[in-house]
Amino acid sequence: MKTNEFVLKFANVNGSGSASANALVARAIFRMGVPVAPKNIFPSNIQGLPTWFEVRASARGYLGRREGIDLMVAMNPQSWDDDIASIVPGGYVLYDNTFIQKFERSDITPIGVPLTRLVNKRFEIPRERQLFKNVAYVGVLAALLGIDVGILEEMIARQFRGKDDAIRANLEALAIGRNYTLETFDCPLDVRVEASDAVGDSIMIEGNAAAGLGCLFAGATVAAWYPITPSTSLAEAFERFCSRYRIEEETGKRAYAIVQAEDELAAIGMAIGAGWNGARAFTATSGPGISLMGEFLGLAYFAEIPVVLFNIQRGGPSTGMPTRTQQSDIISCAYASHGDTRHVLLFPADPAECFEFAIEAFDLAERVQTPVIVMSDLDIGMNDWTTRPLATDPDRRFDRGKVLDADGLDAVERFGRYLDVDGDGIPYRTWPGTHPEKGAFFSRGTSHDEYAGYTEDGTVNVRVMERLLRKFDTARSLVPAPVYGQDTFGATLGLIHFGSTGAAIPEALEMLTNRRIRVDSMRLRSFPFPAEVADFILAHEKVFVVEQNRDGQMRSLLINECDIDPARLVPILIFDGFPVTATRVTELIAAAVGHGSAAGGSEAA
Amino acid sequence: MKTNEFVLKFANVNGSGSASANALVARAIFRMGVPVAPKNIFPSNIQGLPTWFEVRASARGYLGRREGIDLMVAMNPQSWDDDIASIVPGGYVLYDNTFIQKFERSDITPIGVPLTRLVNKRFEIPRERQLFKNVAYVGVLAALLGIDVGILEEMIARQFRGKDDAIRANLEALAIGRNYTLETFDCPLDVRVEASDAVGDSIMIEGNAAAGLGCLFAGATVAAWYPITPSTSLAEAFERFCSRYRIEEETGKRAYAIVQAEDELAAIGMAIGAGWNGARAFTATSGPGISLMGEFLGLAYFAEIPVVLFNIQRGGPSTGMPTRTQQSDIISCAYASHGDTRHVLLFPADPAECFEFAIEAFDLAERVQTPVIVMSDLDIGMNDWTTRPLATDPDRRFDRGKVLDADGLDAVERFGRYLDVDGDGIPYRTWPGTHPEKGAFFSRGTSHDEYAGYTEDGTVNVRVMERLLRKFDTARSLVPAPVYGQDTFGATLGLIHFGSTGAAIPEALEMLTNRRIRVDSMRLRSFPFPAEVADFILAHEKVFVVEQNRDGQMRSLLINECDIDPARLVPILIFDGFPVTATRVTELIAAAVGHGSAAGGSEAA
Amino acid sequence: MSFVSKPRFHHPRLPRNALGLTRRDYEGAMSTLCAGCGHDSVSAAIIEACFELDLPAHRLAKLSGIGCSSKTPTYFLSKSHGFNSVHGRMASVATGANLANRDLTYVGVSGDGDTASIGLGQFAHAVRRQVDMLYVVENNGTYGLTKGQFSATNDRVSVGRKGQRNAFEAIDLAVMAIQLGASFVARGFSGDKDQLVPLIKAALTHRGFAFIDVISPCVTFNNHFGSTKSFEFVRDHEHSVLATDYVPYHETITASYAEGEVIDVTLHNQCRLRLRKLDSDYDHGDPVGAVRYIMDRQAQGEVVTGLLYLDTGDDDLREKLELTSRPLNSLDEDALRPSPEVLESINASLR
Amino acid sequence: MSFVSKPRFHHPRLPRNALGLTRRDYEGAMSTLCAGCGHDSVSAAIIEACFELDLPAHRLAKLSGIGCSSKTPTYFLSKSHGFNSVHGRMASVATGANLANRDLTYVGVSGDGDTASIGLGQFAHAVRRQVDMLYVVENNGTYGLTKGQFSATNDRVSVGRKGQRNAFEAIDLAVMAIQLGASFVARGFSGDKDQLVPLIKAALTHRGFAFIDVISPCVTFNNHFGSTKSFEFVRDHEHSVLATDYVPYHETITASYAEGEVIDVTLHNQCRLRLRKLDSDYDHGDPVGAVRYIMDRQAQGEVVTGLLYLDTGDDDLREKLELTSRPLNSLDEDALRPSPEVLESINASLR
Ligand SMILES: Cc1ncc(C[n+]2csc(CCOP(=O)(O)OP(=O)(O)O)c2C)c(N)n1
Ligand SMILES: Cc1ncc(C[n+]2csc(CCOP(=O)(O)OP(=O)(O)O)c2C)c(N)n1
Ligand code: SF4
Ligand code: SF4
Ligand SMILES: [Mg+2]
Ligand SMILES: [Mg+2]
Repeated sequence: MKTNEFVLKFANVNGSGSASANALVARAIFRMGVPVAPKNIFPSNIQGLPTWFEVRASARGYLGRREGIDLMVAMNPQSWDDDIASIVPGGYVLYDNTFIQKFERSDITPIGVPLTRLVNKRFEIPRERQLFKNVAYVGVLAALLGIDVGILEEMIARQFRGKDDAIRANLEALAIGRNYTLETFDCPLDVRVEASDAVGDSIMIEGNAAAGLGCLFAGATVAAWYPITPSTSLAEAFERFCSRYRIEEETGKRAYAIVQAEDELAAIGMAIGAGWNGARAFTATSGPGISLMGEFLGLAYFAEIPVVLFNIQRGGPSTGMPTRTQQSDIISCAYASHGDTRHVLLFPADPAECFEFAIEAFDLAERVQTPVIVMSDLDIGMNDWTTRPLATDPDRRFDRGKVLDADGLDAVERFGRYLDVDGDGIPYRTWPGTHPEKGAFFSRGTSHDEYAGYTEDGTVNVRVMERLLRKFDTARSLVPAPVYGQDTFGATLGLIHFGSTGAAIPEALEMLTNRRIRVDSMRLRSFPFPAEVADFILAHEKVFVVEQNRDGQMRSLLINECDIDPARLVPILIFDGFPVTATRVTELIAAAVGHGSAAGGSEAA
Repeated sequence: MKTNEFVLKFANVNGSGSASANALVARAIFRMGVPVAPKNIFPSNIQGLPTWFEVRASARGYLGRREGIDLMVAMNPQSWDDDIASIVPGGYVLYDNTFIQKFERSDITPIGVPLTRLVNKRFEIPRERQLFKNVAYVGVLAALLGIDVGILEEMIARQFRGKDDAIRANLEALAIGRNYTLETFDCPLDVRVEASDAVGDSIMIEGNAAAGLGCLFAGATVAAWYPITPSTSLAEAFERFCSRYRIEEETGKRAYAIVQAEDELAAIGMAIGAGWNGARAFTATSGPGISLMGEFLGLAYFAEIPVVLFNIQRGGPSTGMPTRTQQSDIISCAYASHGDTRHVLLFPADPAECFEFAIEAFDLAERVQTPVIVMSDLDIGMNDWTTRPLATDPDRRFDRGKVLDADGLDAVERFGRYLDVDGDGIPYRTWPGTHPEKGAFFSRGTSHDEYAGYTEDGTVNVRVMERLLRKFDTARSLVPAPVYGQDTFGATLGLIHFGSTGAAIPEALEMLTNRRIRVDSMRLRSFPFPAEVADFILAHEKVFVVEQNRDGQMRSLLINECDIDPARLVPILIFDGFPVTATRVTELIAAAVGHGSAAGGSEAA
Repeated sequence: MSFVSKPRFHHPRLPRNALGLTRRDYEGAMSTLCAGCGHDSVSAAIIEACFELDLPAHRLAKLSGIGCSSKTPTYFLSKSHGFNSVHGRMASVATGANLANRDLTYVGVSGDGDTASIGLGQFAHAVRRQVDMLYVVENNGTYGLTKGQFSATNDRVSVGRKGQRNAFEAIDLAVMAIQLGASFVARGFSGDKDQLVPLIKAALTHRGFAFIDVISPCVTFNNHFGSTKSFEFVRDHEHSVLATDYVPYHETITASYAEGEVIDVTLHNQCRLRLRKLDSDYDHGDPVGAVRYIMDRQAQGEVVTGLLYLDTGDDDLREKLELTSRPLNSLDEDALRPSPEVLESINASLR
Repeated sequence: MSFVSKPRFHHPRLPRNALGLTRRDYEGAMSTLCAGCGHDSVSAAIIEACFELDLPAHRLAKLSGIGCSSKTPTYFLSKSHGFNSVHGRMASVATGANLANRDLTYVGVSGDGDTASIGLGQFAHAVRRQVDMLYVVENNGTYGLTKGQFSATNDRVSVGRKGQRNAFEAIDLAVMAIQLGASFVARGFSGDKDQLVPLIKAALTHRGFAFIDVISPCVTFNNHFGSTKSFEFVRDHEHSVLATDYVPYHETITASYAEGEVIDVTLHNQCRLRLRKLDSDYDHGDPVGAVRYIMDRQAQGEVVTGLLYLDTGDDDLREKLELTSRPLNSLDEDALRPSPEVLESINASLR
């Protein structure tokens, strides 16, 4: 019996309207109190290519991606063979038997429903026939899985509020599929949903939407961006939320400015200009955009201008796999731009953290006066996640950092934009227009002295560069600390992970424990690394660094920044573009431990 | 007595024509058989700011920059105080006593010559007065230092061949200074030049000119560039040499194409387009240009297109110190672009190597089908160096790598652009237009299979990405090997250096030996690191990594790529923008050794 | 090197060109664009033009940036080498390719996002340089591949997929090309094959930079060239069904009209595009006049199509650079490398 | 916040403006440009314009890219905040600054290299967006700071410092700005203060994108706006002396002429620049006419100066975006952050 523990997969053609129908199923399961993790696996085109939608339901809360499909909704002849092959023995395939009649695998149960025939009987227009076929299979699934049809009906009614015709037609389609199934098959299957309360007060949201909301709550007022998958929906979410919550009541005017820039160089340039001028500003991009922003990031680092950049990572290098997920911009973001530079990075692991870190990022950027890059990825950004509710402390004020107003300027003898007054490496700034006589300075990317004056004096420049290191060190104590999988360290083996990979880790740790491999885990949340990161590593003989790139980029960063012997850090690399699974992590670690080569055979007791 | 061992420094105002006059002095000393190292220290503007020109002469061949000026030619009142302060006790200052009369330091010898008065007596036009004042002090120096005036006269005559008026006027100015000095002072000083044969068959040339010549001899035909200091002179040198040696005799047409692009993105884009289409193509840039080229470098890496990039490094980050030298683009070039990428780097240490590595770079780029970045710097690129003669093997053919012509294509069953036929990770390519039926493929930055077809199959992409690693590993055995300062390793301490820093190392090693600190040295010449690099490190308890950046970027690369325990590698960082001096290197190493902290007190016997 | 192409086995009834090739020989991989996308019609027109011109496909190189439009080189001339480069930078790659081998024919395909936004600088400078190539912009006023944002060629009054208004001036790439000195500037409509094929043929045989701005409607994010009503209309109709990720199947829009005529084309979003085909007595040789004519007609709500400007007198980039007539990529050591004696004399001059 | 500036002690005889400030209060640091550089005259004109307009300097922000021209903001208005950004990207930085605080006056200074080459895309899009700013290009047809390469505004026939010919079409930035919808487009000459100061004043008070292309000769690498003879001339004369790094001291070139007049200005390289000042009856309101006029005169070898195009009707970027009248950078938590209840309702909607 696979009650509330299964993986459902839809194979469709993109542009057929399937994603909405599939999401409806995922949300309905969630509404029944079962944690779900939907993954939309879509091609880099608009219409006509194979696309998949996986829904993992797990009452235990194991929401990493999982191999082995329990029920396949096989709607795409193009990908049929692979789709059928991916079903676990004992699993099911739902298909449209209007067309397909015969079958190869005997260890799975085919469920043929004449979807096309049923739907075409009722609907005439081609567009409707296509769309209502999707809704019809939702009805079929409702029957097969035992989904509360009332929930589905309510969701449809909510979605089309005010359009009674649409509601009626959708409900009819739903019923067509459901009734046929209830009449024809023994329902529900052993793969099934039962109402539960395993989700608590969780919500379901995409990371990009959560980040956009975070920007709203962080008081971001200027957003400049250039479309690129998978970051586009972040800017669009911000725009959507602003148009709802940032309109001046009296005037109908906007308390926000969003510009679709002509490219990524302009996008970050605008954000920097706004940050320089005292607004909270951000941009969002992915892969190629990161490379294009390098020069400006160096300027913001050196001229010390706060700016927030969301990098929704995708498969690289180059244009790469634009609709697949990776964590492969770690090095290029940490050290973006020529010359000696380093940037503050945040690594959210789920949408709730996208929201929180968005807020954190603006505070940090202004507090430290430097770019802060939020390193999300396609998996978090564009998939709905079951995640804790979004929360902020309403009493927490924006931390605008060290900004002098006119009185503040009056109080200082001589204002020096780059003076380290407090010994923490962070100087004071002031915004243009603040004071008629004092505080005007000249921001520049050229070498400058403590008064922002141009200098070619190498020793002055060394002084400024060393202060920047001091400042970065201060950031170490301001960034979010890592979190641990256990209350205390007990094992000789450790595991470090970050970002979306985290979804698979609890399950992987359990699998490893089952194999008698005990591993402590730590989740990184920021760069620079707080001191406890090195402590964790040194407290373990070997530490696995799980990451979604080929080159072990986070491992490099750890070695380099913590001065750690590389021999301690064992790379666990998964970079095929799909969210990692607990099985794969477990296998790689077990292999490393078992073969004793990389991990030195230090299997824990 | 400081015969053939001294530092001469000129303090001028830029735009006054002084650099040409100063270079004349340096070249004359060189012509007398004494190795010289001139350093032009110029501001980032065109006219009116302080500029310096240092000339170190060293019969022993120690040509790193050296602190402590033996003879200062102090022609700039703006910088007077600092200039006077930089003279060693017992040194000299030459100045124009038309204006300056009094003096503070008693431990140096002032040599006042009424340059302005003398020159203005003879010349009328302001322009001539300024320029011939420069020539006049050359004459003064000829007398003071004992420079063979015949050499100077010959150089002037050569320079103005065909312009008898100019020759006559220059010689007159030279004589005005020289005669006055011979009459007034006891010449030569103890700081002096004596004819020698210490230069052997050496030549004097700037690195950028040598690299431009290298491109000529390497058969580069397409150059696209955008002006930026200090790389501009490389492209200009290439143009100059091409206009002399690449004109088709019969037609007067050019066997080369040089385009001043609209920016760096376009420059590298053009080079990549030409490389794709079978021409040897390159671009040259510095700092900000490197950041702007990131996206295209990732494309060339992933689509496997040969291209050569000269990075003439300058002071970063951002616009930084554009007229100062650094080695601070190591990380940003090694891992340029988002996603998993790594690039072949070459590190020339002097102009002769700029020439050789230019040739090497084109062979490597085509052999490995990837970008090759030649990491020069302002010091090498824009200063004249005493260097061994430029040499090539006339029998060596261009290595165009694995390129199939029409017959080659006919011979293969099915051409796969990205197939690893030979197991070395390097596939075969073919140029557009080669064969009417076979070999056409689609180059792309998106994920692709072995036949260059677009794919979103993650496992195929992993296969391609892993082959790229294999290819990079092949490159390890193709790149120039490191060179050693000693024939055998004997010390427990090692020192790694690369690029222009090398000029100071022999002297630093001698100074260290004098302090009873024995150090073996190795000069890196390439990335990926050949296996012997790790061997060298492991053969020593501690290894100092001397580099001109704040963050120890080469050290990071070594740790990361050789899996070396960071504790072994001690950073020696000098990044004030001036070429490093042996004294500074020695002091930092001695401090590290002496205090025992960083270097673990392992002073060698 | 010279090649005689070896014709493959063909259905005997397919018409053949002077090279003995059929249209099929000029086809590419199957398109993955949306059904009815204007870009596919442009690909078809390119295929037709190359067939009619008897071009040996392997002597043509096709380059592009990133976007739905930039994907299309995969869908025509599979015997030509292609280069799908990076977003907005095709022009520089094509320039370099051009210099490396002067003997091939170069076709660049771009989108309005690819050219008028991120690629504007490279476009303008390729024009100035007179790079010898055909540069096609498949202009749909939107960012197709990233799902329907406004592009810089989008009409000022348009209303987008999500109901936003476009408040910004549209960039007319044809006007810009004329201004910057392109020697061949035309505008076509993807649905008007009768006009487009001859334009492409003329451009392919032109020496210098030939630009064709092809109005090529996006059937999925069709928010260009529209009245302010267009989106509202679509939305009202789409709300009746469930999906936001549904792309309806569309027929390709076609149009056929004579020189000097004006026609209204109805787009998928039900709004109209008014096209004016240039008269036969239009003066192609007057850049100022051309710009004025385009702008005047634009003010009347008309989009002028046809060959807008032609100058056959200017040098192309290879001539401006005085390149040898031999392709640079064909030169070997003997042609390129000075002798050892030259190197010795250089050394000597540096002593 | 509002400030009353506290006048410093001044020589009593210096004239004061309505704020009680003298010209000195509008000066900047000492220039490090070459003696006689046209750019210094533009700085002087900006100082004069701000003085005459009684602008409080601290309410003005000055932005630039990289180049000799881009250095100049250091040399005027030392009480204004300045931002010397990166090469060719000033426009985007200014756009962002503009959005952050709608209440300041923005002056961007750029060079022809900075704007017409690397910065062309950003320039064009800032124009389209109608960013409310004065954008000055100090146009010398060359890359001053990197020592004299041709820029894209360089006349096609020119001969460069090293004797190369420029074979490429010049970009006329004023024409381009008009075409792209700038609402204020003018051309001035650095040496003609009488014309330049009023143009700057008008531009500073204009709402929307105001562009001034200022012909500003580079005295050191003076290879622009020249006849084919110019460089030869210089070279012949310079060979008589030693230096290649010598920058002769030059006097600033000035010119004074009346509306409708044409004058020839002799540049440092001895070649002539023919300027035509617009007649008082010129129609500023006709973009097509303006372009035609400029191009026609250009064909006659004349550079037209004056206010070429003016449109006071268009919305600026802040209006297009419907921004609140309060500067965005002045808004606090209360204005920007929805209530906890809103967040709770959002959470609820996601369950
Ligand atoms: C540097 C970079 N930025 C953004 C993107 C994302 N992107 C892909 S295609 C595209 C726009 C395509 O628009 P257009 O050129 O008009 O082509 P269309 O799809 O409309 O034919 C964008 C923004 C990218 N691939 N690279
Ligand atoms: C990205 C980048 N590329 C190149 C440079 C080098 N650079 C500095 S100024 C300049 C050109 C300046 O020309 P222009 O804008 O016309 O200014 P001018 O000096 O003539 O006033 C260049 C290419 C740079 N600083 N940054
Ligand atoms: S989204 Fe638009 S442009 Fe792209 S393929 Fe579909 S119809 Fe064509
Ligand atoms: S080089 Fe030219 S532009 Fe630069 S400061 Fe000198 S005169 Fe002016
Ligand atoms: Mg488009
Ligand atoms: Mg200029």
